[in-house]
Amino acid sequence: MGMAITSAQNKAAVDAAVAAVMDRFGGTGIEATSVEHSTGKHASFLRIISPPRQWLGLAKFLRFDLGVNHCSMVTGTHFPDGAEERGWEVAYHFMRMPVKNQASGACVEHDAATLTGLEIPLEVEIFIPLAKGDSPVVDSIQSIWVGADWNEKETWDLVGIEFKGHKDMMRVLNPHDSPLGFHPLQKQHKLRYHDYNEMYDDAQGFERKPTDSGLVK
Amino acid sequence: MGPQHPMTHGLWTLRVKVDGETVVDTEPELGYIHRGVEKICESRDFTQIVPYCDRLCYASAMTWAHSYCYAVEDLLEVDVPERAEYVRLIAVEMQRIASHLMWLGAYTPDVGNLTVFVWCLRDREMFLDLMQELGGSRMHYNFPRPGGIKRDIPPGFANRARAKIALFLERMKEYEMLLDESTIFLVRTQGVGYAKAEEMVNAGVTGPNVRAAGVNYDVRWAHPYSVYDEVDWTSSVEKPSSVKGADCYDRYRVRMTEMEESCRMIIDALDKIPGGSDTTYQSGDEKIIAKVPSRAPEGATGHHHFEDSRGESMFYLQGGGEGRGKYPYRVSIRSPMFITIPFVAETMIGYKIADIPAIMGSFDPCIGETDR
Amino acid sequence: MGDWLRINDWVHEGSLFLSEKMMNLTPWPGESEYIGFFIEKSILCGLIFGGIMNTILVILWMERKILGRLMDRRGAITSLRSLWVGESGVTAGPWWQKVPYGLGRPIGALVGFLNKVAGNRDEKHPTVDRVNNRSWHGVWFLFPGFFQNLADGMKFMTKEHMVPRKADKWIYEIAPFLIISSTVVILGFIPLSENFYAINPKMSVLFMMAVFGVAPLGVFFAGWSSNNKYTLLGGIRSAAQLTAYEIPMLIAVLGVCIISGSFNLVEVIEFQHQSGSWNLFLLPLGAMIFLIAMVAEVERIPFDMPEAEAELVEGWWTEYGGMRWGLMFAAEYMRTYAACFLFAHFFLGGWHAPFAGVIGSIPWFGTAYLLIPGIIWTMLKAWAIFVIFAWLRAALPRIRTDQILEFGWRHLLPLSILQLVVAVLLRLYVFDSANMRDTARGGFAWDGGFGLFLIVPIIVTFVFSVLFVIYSIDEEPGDVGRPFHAQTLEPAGTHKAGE
Amino acid sequence: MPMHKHAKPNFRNLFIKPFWMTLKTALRTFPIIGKRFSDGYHNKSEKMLDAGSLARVRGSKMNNVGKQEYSADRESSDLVPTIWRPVTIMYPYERLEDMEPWLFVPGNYNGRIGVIWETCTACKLCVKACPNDCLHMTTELRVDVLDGAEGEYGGYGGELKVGGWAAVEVEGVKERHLTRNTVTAHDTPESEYRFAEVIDLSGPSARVRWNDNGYEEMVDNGDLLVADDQIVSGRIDIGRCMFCGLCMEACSFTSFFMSNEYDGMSGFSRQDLWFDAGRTRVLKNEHQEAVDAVLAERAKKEKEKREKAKARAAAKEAEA
Repeated sequence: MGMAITSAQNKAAVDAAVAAVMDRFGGTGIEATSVEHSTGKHASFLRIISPPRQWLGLAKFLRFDLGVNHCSMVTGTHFPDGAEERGWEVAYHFMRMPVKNQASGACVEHDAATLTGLEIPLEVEIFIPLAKGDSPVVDSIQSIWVGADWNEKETWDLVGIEFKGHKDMMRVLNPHDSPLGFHPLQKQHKLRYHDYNEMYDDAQGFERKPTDSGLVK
Repeated sequence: MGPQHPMTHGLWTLRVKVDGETVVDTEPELGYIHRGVEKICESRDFTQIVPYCDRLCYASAMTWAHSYCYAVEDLLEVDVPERAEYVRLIAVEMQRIASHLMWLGAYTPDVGNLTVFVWCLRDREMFLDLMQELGGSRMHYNFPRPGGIKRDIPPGFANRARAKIALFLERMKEYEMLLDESTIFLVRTQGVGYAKAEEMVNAGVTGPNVRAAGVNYDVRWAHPYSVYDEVDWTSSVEKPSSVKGADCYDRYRVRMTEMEESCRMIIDALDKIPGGSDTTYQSGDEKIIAKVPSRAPEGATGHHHFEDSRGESMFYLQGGGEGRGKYPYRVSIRSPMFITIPFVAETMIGYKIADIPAIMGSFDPCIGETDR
Repeated sequence: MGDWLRINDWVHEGSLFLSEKMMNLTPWPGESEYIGFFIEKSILCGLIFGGIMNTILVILWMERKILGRLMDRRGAITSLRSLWVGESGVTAGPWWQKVPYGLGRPIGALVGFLNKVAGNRDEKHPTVDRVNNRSWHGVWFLFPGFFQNLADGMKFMTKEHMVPRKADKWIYEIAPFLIISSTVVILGFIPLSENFYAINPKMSVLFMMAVFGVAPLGVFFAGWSSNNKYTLLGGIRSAAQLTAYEIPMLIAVLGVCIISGSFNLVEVIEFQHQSGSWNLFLLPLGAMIFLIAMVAEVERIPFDMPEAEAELVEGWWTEYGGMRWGLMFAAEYMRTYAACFLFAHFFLGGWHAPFAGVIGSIPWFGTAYLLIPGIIWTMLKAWAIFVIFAWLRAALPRIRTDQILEFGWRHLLPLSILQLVVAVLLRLYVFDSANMRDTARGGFAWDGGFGLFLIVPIIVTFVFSVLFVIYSIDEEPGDVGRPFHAQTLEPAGTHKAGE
Repeated sequence: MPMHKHAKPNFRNLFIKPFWMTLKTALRTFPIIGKRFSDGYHNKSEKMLDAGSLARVRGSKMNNVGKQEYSADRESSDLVPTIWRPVTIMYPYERLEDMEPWLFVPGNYNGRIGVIWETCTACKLCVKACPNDCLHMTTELRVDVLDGAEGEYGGYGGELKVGGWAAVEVEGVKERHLTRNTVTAHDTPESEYRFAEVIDLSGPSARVRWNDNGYEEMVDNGDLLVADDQIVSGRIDIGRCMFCGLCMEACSFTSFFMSNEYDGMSGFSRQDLWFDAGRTRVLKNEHQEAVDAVLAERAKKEKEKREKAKARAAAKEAEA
């Protein structure tokens, strides 16, 4: 039998985390809830919706008090048709891993059934809605999780959300000489579709290229 | 070094500053094969995205498609039939073996031995063949579907899988004889490329690379999904050789044991699969695929952490895209290697030029998923 | 014994005869000796170089086939005939008909015969049919792939010659020729048989080793002049490595020369015949050192750091293309081949048949055995050594630069001095030159019965075999610890496991 | 956690172990010597073939695979019997489907696209399913096999009319199709029909203008088949196709499938990879079964319909 975290453990950990967050940040606009996955084992995870003002404090609390040590992903979404206060949204996914540096020749073999408290792996999802506008800004957590560094670079590169306090921000996936303000995952950029005729008239694309050069569609 | 360089295992550049033979500073440069998969997915419906996810990583197509499918099931609120979960487990673990074999095959030429490369590709062929039986193609299988699987295991598959795994387990001993018991391989990999567990986790490195540092952490038990709690396996951990963390040899060992564990899992899953491994259900049978709504409402989100061959992969999906939710509004992909490569680049500082391929290779880079 | 195939003598007499006849027709009959010398050397050089260059094909083919087996795959079995498939998959057809004067007809007949006998031509399969002219290519008895390198060479010839813009053009052009010419010169000193060599100076061993050391200079030139970081690193690595391994190799060779009492290669071989025992059994340590150092000298795995393809792409020859690259490649294999010959000559008794004394004394069979020409034995021994080279390549990974140098300076050098001492002792107290005499039966080890001369090699071989076995079984069973580290951040030797 | 016994980097491991391992591998490639080093697992023939694949393989032309012993990593080949373990299939002399037939079960392998255009209803499900937009529906001039079918419950038929299209079956094409190698063919198969425009229908022989050469000719009415230029057809850009098989799954009829062939999809330009209906269609010899099935289905429906109508009429009569 493969070992696994039981749903009771999972539930307890998430509930404890919800209580801790609400205890610390209750009344600041931060909402923490316990949400169930809607498939598979229906495991619970911690979902926090936080205003951008509170984000850095919340992040430090998560990292140093709740032991959330792994920044899995940073994602931005552009909602051009959304509400005024939610024109952009940054989604963070964190994990708590019971990981400690090992002495030489030693290894931790967690017995999943005996894990308690802060040792139980925890999934965290955090949404930070940002107001509509051309320059969405959110605080960088690069200094708290090193793993957020390149995630934030990617989010800025593709979605265009700025991270305040991020050192060494640069293009990672787009070409380094992409024009300023070009972020392909923003919704005003539509996928260019080579329709049937275009494709068949100029299969090799020779005629398209000169007109395309220098243009960003 | 790069973008065309044997060390890169793909297409990226590592700017290296050297002092004689010693590496002083490094800087990775990615994005050479950025295809915009996330943008493309915004105009494809949920089934059409699956073949694109296959193409995220050519060495580990099956796991990426599954990673997507679990996330989209979370979005669409679908429960997968149990038999489908078992078949998925078998497929994913086979892909893990194939991917690790590809890694080993790419890694040993990095330290100078071409023999193991040829052997690995020879044995990988067995598993590619098995997955071809499932998916119908050799590399990009398009096998899982939101809600289940495309088709059931074909007749005779279980026999062949057992025979091939029995042979492969014997072959593992040969690899160990040629590598673990070869002094030159040991001196090339031991004591090189130390990485500590906590630093790795903080930097976002996951999967076998963290387990090599002596920490038993695996998404498969920590955030259980599929039927990993029902089959017989233990996650493979390596004792690090030093307080400085795991070296290249540890990472090599952890992947070797992981392959053995995957073999165990497949055999066990073939025994325990509900309905038996000899029966074959028709495609579209409710035993292997559940009914799935084709639209996701606006505001719905789905995500799923998944243990890929290279670490924790994740898809984050938002519903309510074009076509009244027929397409996802936003697809976001977490690639384990995208975060790992900058970390590895820093790890290399202080070692020799000859260690660059040895260290980089030991983290198993895959640029297809990195650049997306 | 004596080699009945006295090629040198025949060529000598023939050319003298020829030149005398020729010069008698001219006003300067007295000069015939010089002209004869010129003719003789030209013919001999042609024979020797031609023989060795052509048998390099065997080396390359052997390597591919052996590696194929060791790596559990088939080697390439395409051959020169793959060139006959033209553009767009169109077969060139019976090209031999286009050869003027019907000279190609035998080829046509041969191809027709092979297609008929061994081909698997299948009209139903156009893809097979398209390449039908070589449908027999996989037949084992035709040595599939033997001429692949010839085909490769032809391809190199047709390739463009490119010089990088910022390269140092003169040196860039000179370097390959420096390498290849110095390599070819070595071949001139290698006797293929007792009476078959291009030149045999008194100090041929010294001269050969000196010439062997010129190529690294060319390597360094090539690496520097290409103006590329990889080539530069490769060149520097090559220089460091070759220096480190040249010294133990020279000392190992010195040991051989001391025990033989001569710097002449022919006399070194004659000593092995006279003493009745190969140097391999007298100086096993020297043989080992020589082999390892030679692998490093010719830059093959596990010592191929200068052209480590994982990090330096192709090392010092990255920038070369076309036939210049082909020449370097050929030079590398020529050096390897020369190394095989040298090992055979220094340690395996050269052209003398193994156990000539024992087997030779068998009536009938022994006589026939001794009639096998020395050239064949030389070739067989060299090829056998090459098998080890190829085997090394399949079995071992590459060592890092610092480890290579450390191994060379700290292990090989002391060991080579040890073996020098052994050689001196053996020469002083056992193999005294006063005892030397040549007999048909293979030297005095056999003549002297079970005397000292027979016992010494047996004892030495036994001692080294025992050492070998002891070193081979010293692993503690059940040891799961990690005993060894090659930590590069700290000075070698200061790091302890588990800290 | 069982751990591998780490070896020491000592003399033994410097040379002996790796040398011995590679030597063992090399010796195994020779059958006679190799048996001694096989460790009890090598070349052990396993039950790799199920009955279905075995039956399928027996008809293979290239290799006598029925006699071959199969092992986990395909260990024998007819081409070079002296060597064990052809890890590489010597394509085109050997083909993978002969060595490992179970990989190429019809319907399970995503090979070259094949369409039975005769049964296609132009529902465009496949076009919608294609993630890459490489399928395009068009129309073409063809004989309508379904509607032109004869028999009591045959198709609605079309009628020859002036200005319309007609076709004449070309002799010998079907026989040539029988010998055509669909596995490796890179060209469009020969058309079974010769098409013509109908100019005059007044006599027993019709006057038609051939499409291929433009000449007018008198043809016996009985030889003419009805053709139409508005029949559904499709174009596939196989250069864009990623062989995901979603189109095949989307097809709710028996028209669209992916064949087992992986040859015949190469060309020298991208235009060569635009397959029109001629390249993808399934030849008559093979599609007739599917067409018959559809016809039978239609006939059944038609029969039921007529019976119902009859019954209704009878009921009405009875009422009246």
